[in-house]
Amino acid sequence: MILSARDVAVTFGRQTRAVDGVNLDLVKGEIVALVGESGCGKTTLARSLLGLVRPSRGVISFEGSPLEYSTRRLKAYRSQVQLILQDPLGALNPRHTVYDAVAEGVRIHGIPGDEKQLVSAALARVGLRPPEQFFLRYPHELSGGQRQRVVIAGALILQPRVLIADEPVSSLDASVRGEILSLLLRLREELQLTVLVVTHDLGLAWNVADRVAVMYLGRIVECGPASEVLTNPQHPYTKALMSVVPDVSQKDAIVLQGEAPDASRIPAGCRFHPRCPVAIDQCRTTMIPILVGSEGHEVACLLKGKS
Amino acid sequence: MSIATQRRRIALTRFWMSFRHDRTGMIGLGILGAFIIVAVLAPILIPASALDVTKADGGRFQPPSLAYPLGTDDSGRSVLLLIASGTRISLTVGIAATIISMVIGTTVGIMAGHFRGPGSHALVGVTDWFLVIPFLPLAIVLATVLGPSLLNLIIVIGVTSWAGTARLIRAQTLSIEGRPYLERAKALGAGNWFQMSRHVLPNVIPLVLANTTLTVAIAILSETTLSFLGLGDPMAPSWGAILDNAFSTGAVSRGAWWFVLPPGLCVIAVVLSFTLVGRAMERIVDPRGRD
Amino acid sequence: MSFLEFCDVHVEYASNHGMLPAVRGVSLAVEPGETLGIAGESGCGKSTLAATVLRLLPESAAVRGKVLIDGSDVLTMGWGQLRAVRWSQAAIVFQGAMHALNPVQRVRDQLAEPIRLHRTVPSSEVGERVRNLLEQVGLAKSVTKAYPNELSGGQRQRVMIAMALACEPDLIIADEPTTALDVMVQAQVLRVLTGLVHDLNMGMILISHDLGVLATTCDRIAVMYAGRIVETGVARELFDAPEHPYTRALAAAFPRIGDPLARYAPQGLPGDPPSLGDIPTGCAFHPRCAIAIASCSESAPRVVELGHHRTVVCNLVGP
Amino acid sequence: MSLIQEVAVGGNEPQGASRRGRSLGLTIGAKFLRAIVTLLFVILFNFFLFRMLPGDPIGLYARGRNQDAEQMLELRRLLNRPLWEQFINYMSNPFSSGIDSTRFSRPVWEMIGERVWPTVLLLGTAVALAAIIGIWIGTRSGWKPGRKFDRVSTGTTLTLYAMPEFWLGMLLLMVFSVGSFGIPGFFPVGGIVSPGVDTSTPIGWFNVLWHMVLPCATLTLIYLADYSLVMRASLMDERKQEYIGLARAKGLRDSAVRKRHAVPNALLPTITLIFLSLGFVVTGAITVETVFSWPGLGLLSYEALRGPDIPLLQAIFLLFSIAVICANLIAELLYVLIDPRVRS
Repeated sequence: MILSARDVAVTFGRQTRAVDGVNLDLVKGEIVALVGESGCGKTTLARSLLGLVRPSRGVISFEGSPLEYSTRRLKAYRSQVQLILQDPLGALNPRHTVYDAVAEGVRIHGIPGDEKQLVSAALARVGLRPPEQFFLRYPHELSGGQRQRVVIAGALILQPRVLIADEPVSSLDASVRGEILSLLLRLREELQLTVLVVTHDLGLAWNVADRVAVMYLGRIVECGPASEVLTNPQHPYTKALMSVVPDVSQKDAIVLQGEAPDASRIPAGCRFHPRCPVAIDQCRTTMIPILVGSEGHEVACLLKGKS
Repeated sequence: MSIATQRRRIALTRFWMSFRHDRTGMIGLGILGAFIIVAVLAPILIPASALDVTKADGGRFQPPSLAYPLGTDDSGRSVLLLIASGTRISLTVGIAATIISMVIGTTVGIMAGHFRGPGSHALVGVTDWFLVIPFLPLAIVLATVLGPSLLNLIIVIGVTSWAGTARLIRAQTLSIEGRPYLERAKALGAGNWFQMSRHVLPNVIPLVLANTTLTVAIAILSETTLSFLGLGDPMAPSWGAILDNAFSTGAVSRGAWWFVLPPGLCVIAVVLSFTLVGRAMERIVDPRGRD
Repeated sequence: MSFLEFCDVHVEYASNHGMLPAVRGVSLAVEPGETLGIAGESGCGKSTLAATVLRLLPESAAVRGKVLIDGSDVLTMGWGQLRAVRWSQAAIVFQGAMHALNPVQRVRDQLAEPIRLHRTVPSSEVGERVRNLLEQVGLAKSVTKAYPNELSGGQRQRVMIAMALACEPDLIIADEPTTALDVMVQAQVLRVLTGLVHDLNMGMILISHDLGVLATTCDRIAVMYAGRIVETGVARELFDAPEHPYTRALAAAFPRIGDPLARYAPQGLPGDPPSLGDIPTGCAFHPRCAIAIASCSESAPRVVELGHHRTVVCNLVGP
Repeated sequence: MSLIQEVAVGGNEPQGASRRGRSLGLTIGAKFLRAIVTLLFVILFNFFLFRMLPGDPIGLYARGRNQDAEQMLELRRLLNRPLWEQFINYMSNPFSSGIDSTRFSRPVWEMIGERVWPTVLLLGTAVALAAIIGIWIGTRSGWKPGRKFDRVSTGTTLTLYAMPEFWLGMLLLMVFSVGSFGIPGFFPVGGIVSPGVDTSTPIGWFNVLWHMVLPCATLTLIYLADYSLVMRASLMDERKQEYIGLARAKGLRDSAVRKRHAVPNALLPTITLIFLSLGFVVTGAITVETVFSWPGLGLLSYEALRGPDIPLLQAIFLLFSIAVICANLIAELLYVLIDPRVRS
């Protein structure tokens, strides 16, 4: 286990509980997909794993030792766990060249060695060859796929152990998407990287993830091996999510009513019950325990197994 | 480092290429160049005696002639030479005051935009206060209390005019703070200083520069107004002070247009050209203008 | 007769680097009551093509060819006639409902505007009609008094759909109507949209980058690449058995969950879509094509009719 | 100050996050509170500026003049009392600060009271005219930028924007009152009314109007430059918005798109900025009233300045500040009431 969240909660203001008790373990060398609608707290959870927000409850631990929030410790931590953002154009400073963008981590952490060589190597690793050709380009002169590769190179130059990728391909063209996902798979092979992919796209999870965790309103409601969760979903919410993936072979889509729920007004009992198509009276009142978030297939539902 | 200089050169060249195609901006730059040459050469070409009331050799309020192309003032000095030497003072006050204003405005703006908490709130409060308070009455009170001198004039204009810049820079900083690349820098481990100096500052600098030229225009106008009200240095008459002199010696009722018209036209030319250059720069650097 | 017909439409944008071709010769028809999907990636010209229908392109765009609505050419129409066609014969559901609604007008007034303008119903019944429209798209009456910023993304998109229906047009053009929305809300909005279009027997052009969305909602699909149509066909057939290498890549980009072939094998294309100023010669797709041969870079691809509405523009496919 | 920059800022300010969830009443209350705090700071500034500056405040007070010895003694007693006592005394009437006008030896608030109405009349008329004309010009040039009307009007307004207002006043005075370049002097040289004319009669009103033409024209020209540039920038911003495209798609005529959608939306920030610009309006009043001897607060400031009459100057500064703070408050409240985006 390389990175783990234990009973983590993140509160904004007085009421908004964006993440409300989550357990999640990342094992070395695996790719985990964290899936859910926007506003379900998946990005906030990712940010707290990076140490960018401090949980109001619970512990994040890296290689067994809990994360400390002193400036110096955080800085050291950040060379180990790196972030890849959704919109590569926004993630690159428009006034910095590719070289500057990739070298940034080296400069911040004062990594020894020839900067130029390190940058070249990082660019080559993500498939931008020959690297020298890209040094003086600006982000707006690159294509979407190239930009995302630059962002990944900037993260890899610190030789991190864990990558956290927040919707890494959702702003890219469909034809480029596969190339970036293949790159993630290749990096996992070559560098034994552990990757957490935050996404709303179940197809992506099927493409790359070993394990899937489905989040709803601040909690993980179902998690387990991707092949099991995605082919045999147990939680009604996962079933609904699966059914609306545009796919001609599906017949009956379970379209849930209403908008994404509000994290400042979490319902009692099972938090999914107001939108759940199969809810029974007990669901309104019975508390559902937090999932362990480890390797097995777990479901946070009163009715699991019966249907 | 060669890559950094190379990059800077590329950026500068690109900026100049865009600016060169902006017709009004280039006209402004041309006019400005002419005035700057006059300002630099004035003390060399104009003998001190020409500006001395006691040594003036022309008649009172003489209309333009060959010897005095723009006529004479109430004490017989050449209006042309007065204006030429006033150029230096008007430009100096305008630019010096702007530097003060920009340094305060940019620092306050970036700090107020980058940090959170009570300190930032206090900075925003002070900025808002200076924005709300009417400029000229405040400047008059300050200048009166400090006494008339060139340095005080610069300080008063600088200290009363930074708030607009601070607000602009704060807004820009806030919008940069919200961009993903700052999040990425934080995730890479960058501290406050690194974030502000490497990401925020380079992205606000072009806006600061465009804003600077616009602020110079306003500072020169402010200087003219304050000098007209008699708050300038009586020993170093700027264009505003010349107009004050013209007004208080009755040039208007005498119809001495050569004493009134030219200083005002100079103010317009300089302020307008600063405005044109500033607007052209703004068009090039304004992130909203592109894509 | 087709309700809408594009005949060899070309669109070029004026820029500092000369004219940039966005649409390069598109011919396409929409039958009355038919839903046509246009698929393609950003910059392939699909939105530009849609904007020609109501002549909504910016002044920097030059359009050639014919766009026939009910037999009359939109591109050469007088302004008066064009205004009469706009919204009453063809209406648009814009992409970003946040910016497409006037932020300082109430929903009610914005919905009533086209109804009053085209005198769809007597003015005494406009209020009634507005309430009906909102009901049709599944919104509460209270929404009439709301301002756009008080609504959620999904609600705004429903308002946009209600507005498009306001004058009972024969054709609705929906340009990426669900791009900014969440999966579940996307499903809700698509369901409302396709349901109404079907019930009211309207024609629709649905534009999307997601071939899966189009395959589930459209009758027919046209795939665009670099300003040209590369493949057309009946939706299911095209999605199940794509012929053009580009369509194949698009279809594989969104894998079927459960398909063992897609597990740990995301499919993509090398390279990037071409920029408008730099479209490859011959077949524009050849630099990224897995099966391209030397001649693809020289000769323009031919149009192959495969029967039953199926055409592919490729030199290497078909008989 | 430059209003044009303000428009540019408005677009960038991230809205919502901090405002969301706050009720309308609370928002309005917060704005009132801020206005009061701002005012308090003006008063504090006034109080301390006089007492804390290096040097002898009494010397400053009496700069360059012989003073009544008894009055000076009184003043010295006042300034020797503890600071908090002085402050309480000051707060009881911030306008007079317990010190009479040095120049006129009268309570300053009495003198100010006489001068308020001419200024209100002059500025009110000029701002109203400038707003109407400026918005019209800005609308016409901003809707079709780059056309001839736009090029000519933008050139003119930028020149007016660069012009010292008192200089324009001096020129108008020289040409139309004194008479130059063959034009007979037509308008009065200054003042608000001819000597001996009773201002309570219709003839008197006409006389006042006649005196007002030139100063009012000067101010109107200067202000309209600013207002039209703001309206132009604001309208050009609106033109790019997508809802304008939607309005066209609905089949609206160009003129209807402009009148129903673009102009009303562009007017929102413009009108607010007109209210916010009172500080800039006041600047014009001081110099232009001086040039035309218009007996308002501006001329009074000039007279106080030439003294220098510091108690009077501070009182005028306070009054102008109150006016500007109130105008700001009104502008912000208007915005909250008109623009639904701010409200929710």
